[in-house]
Amino acid sequence: MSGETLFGLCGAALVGVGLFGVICQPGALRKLIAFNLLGSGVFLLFGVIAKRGGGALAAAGQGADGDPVPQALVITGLVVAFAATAIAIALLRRLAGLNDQGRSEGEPPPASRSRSDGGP
Amino acid sequence: MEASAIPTAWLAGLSAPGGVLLVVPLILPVVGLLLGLLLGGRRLGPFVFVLLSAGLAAAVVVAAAVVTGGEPMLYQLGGWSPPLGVALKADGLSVVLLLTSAVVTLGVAVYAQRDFRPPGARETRGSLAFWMLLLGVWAGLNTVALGQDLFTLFVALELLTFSAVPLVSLDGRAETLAAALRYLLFALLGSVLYLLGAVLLYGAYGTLDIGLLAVQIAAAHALPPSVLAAAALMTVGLMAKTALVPLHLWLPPAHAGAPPAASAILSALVVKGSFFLLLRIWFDLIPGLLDLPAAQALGVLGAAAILLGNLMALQQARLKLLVAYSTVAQIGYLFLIFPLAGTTSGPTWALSAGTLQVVSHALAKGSLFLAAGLIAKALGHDRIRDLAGVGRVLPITLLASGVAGLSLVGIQPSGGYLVKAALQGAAEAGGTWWWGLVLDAGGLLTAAYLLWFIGHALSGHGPHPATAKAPGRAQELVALALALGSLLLGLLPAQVFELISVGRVPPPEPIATAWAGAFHWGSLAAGLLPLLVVAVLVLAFGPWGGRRRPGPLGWPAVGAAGLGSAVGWLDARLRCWPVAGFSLLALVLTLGVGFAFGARACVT
Amino acid sequence: MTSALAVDAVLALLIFGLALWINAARTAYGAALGFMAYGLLLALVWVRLAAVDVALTEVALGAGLTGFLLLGAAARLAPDASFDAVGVSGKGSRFLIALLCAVVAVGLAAVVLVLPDPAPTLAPLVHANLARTGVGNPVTGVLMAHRAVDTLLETLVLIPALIGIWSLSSDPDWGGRPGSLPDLSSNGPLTLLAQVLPPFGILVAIHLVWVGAEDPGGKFQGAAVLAAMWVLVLVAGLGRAPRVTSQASRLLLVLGPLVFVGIGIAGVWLAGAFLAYPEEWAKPLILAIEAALTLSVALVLGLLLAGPPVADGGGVEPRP
Amino acid sequence: MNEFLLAAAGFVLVTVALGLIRILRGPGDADRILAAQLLGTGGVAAMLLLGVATGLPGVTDLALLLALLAAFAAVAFVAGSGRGAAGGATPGVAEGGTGGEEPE
Repeated sequence: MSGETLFGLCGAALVGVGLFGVICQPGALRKLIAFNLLGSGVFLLFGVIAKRGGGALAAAGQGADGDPVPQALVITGLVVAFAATAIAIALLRRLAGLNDQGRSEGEPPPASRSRSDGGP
Repeated sequence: MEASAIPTAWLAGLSAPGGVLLVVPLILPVVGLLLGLLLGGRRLGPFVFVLLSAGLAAAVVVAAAVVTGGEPMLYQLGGWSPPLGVALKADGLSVVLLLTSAVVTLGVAVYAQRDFRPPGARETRGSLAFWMLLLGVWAGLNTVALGQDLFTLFVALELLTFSAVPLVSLDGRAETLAAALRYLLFALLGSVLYLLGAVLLYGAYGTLDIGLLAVQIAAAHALPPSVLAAAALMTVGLMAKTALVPLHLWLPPAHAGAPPAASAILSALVVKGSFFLLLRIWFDLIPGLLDLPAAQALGVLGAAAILLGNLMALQQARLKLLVAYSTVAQIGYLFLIFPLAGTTSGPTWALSAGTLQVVSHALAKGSLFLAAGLIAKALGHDRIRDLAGVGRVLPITLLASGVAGLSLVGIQPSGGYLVKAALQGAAEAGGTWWWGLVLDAGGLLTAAYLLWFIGHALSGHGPHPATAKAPGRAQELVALALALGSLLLGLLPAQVFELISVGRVPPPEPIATAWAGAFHWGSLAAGLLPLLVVAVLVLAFGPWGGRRRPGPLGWPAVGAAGLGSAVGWLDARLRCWPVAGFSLLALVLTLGVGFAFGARACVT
Repeated sequence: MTSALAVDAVLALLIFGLALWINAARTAYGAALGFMAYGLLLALVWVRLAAVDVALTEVALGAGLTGFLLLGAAARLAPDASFDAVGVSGKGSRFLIALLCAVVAVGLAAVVLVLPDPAPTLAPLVHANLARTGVGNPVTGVLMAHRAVDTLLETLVLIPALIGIWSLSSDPDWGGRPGSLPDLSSNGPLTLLAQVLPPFGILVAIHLVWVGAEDPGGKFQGAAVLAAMWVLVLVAGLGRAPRVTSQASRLLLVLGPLVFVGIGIAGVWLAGAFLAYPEEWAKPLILAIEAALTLSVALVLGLLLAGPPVADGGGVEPRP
Repeated sequence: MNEFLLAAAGFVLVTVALGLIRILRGPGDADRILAAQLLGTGGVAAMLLLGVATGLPGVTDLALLLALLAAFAAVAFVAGSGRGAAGGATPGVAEGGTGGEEPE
């Protein structure tokens, strides 16, 4: 068993853990963290594929340690994932702010809020 | 395994010098997004309008070039050929999406000039956000239409999602924020699954270019596990983004809560972006999937969507929710083409029907959401039971709704009719008559809820017209124009329909001859007859009676009410997050295992 | 080789265990903390996978900025600010879902294990064509030349994302300054840190962008460092984020992508294709685009962290 | 030589893992912040060892970046536990840090 295989298995496991979290976590923030785990699992698999591709070359003495194409794509993917996280957090904070406002003004809480009271 | 040798030569032969034309639809929205941010304020709306007009012109030119050339146009960005570089490709399918998105976006842009113009000289939140996000959606769609690289398409999908989600919550109410958050999280889940599929394909073949991948996959003796797993993951991920039942949890609140112009774009175009990628995967990337029994599963889900969406639409008390659930149902029609593609008529025929449904629904649903917005604005609410009097205040709007409805129901000569005729024909040819049954039931249910709404709007007892606010005439005319476009699709010259088969194996029976003479007075009458029956039924249940009745259709039967509440319960269950998540996982596994067994059966 | 494998095994186990812990954490705050540590470990894995460029991005964006966002949100959100508790799954259904997830993960692992060997790869093709791009770092070559359109679209994606966040303000607040960052201006040590650290940060950022042409590094990593330093200054109250209507900040926002598109369009005439560079000019042009993009991306990332505008524009979150 | 460096990296990693427990379990915010700093330092050390062992270019830059961002992470902790303008190094801070807790 090589290091790449090990990390490949790890990536697959992270996908599983992330999927479970996105589906089963009670709050949106926890879902979002789990989504980031899921994404990192996918990126890790891509990194393993890059290493496998480059590893063969390095063994042949061509000096490439990894396939640069997946690596470049993972960098792009990380930036996109960050933007997604930022939007989700902004939405979440705005929603929480509105709910707080509604509570302090003595209004009945909006629908989305009353549903959330049954938390774990 | 030298990945570069075969494909480069193959592609070089296809790339035409005029291909730089393809860059224009890509650059226009990009430049628009950048300059629009600098422009801001009052000038942004007119600027977007001018840009979209130019975009429509560019799309028309590309379409003309593809049609006259008779083969797909290819362009290699940066002069690098795939697999190293990224290619753009315009075949008939891309051209149709380019044109549809340009037309609908332009219509919405005309409509929105009034709603999203800052009142004073200062820029407002809504105006900047709406116009910029509209450009973002357009940029995403154009890239989806032309992209030929799975990762570029991923970025385009995210561009689409990031632009669409804030459109949902533009009015800032807590419900719409919650809907937007739910939409975002589920859409992100969908994109990750799609990306995972792309990663596996890269691991198997060392390229992400659809053309190169298709060549190598087709050359394989049997579909390897990585391709099957990638197909399952990408299909389910894109289904989640397209909101196919049972993954539709986010759609009704998101589409019903957005401002009307945004709803029109979301329902008409955004869900089509991810569906379009599904078409690319199933028809271009791995056409072998269509022969597997698992393709039936997509059709079954489509049928479920038609029934569930229509039954739910029938029960809605609010017009915008009714229209949103109608979208859930209409998405179902899109997925009926997958089981029918393997029949004798061939995949190109099914693909044509699907593409036509994309166009027809985009126009009709865009119109219907715009009309619903005008009604809600005039009355200050959109409760269907209190719509009385709208017919007198907004005759053009109501006419637009009616015309759009004809297309959704599938009456001659609308695009919806052609879609249903094509699907019926394919179903009969393949001996699978039950798909036809679903189509008929769907049409009747659609007719029922649209008549229910129009009947209420036409009834006379209501607020005096003078109390309602008058809408902009241009806004009403846009809604009508889109609806008429959808209705008159069936009267287009036959050659237009051949556009879709550019770059594909032509079907045994040319599309043009089948659809050229589609319009008959006889079949119009045959289509209208059941409609009349439904009308009488709706009439009997009484929007004109003025009495409030408990059930959606009034008194009729405890049975109907029971069915209604059962469907409502089912829908509410399915739209719970854990249940939808469970469905998603179950679908991934079912499709994956189904593909694997099907592929093995094919080989042996 | 055995100790290498042992290190890899320790890393893989640590990461998997930490992911499990993050999912099981009692509080969102704890989970966010765990996620920051997770990013650090992941960076180590990227080094083991010979992807230093990715490791840099992971440290700067994945662990640094994302962690900052998550921690801030976890600390500020009311404990029950979950939108979706409806239908929270019971024990039985959680078990069922966990089972399905495990099956998906095992299936995925099986698929990864049977991927073809030797692995198909574009590495030789990239290396053969690297000279034509003028840069020595293959990852930068891929990002800026071979797949320039992805990079262009990606920087573009950040703009609707930012507009989306800005759109989450209320109408009267439009024209204000971003207000989601915490205000720690009364914290003495932090003020000192915010005065001392940014100069170093700026140097590191410039270094990363500059060496990115030949060695691991590049605009995204540099921009993330710049954004982190800027946020530090904002949090310490030593500076204020620009108003959302500020024309200067908008100009800076679109500068990088505009330069990119402009050079790309010029490529149609000068090099025969959109997003192509004339061969002898490739390196200076790529460096120019990288420099402009660094500034724009840094500003976008910082503004994404700073959140929607609030009316008084003090950079202080309105107290509930 | 490489074997030795890798073994050392492994040892540092195990140390880091022990520190991790402190971050995750707390109990106080101060414990967490200090443990996180330890994690940062350990990470830098492990990174350098791994980098030298595998002979990759750019790993020193990575360690530099990590050291820089460890300071930023500390700010994130403080900001996270500070609860807005009312923050500051007061005993109330620790209480605020548990503000993210979900109801049991």
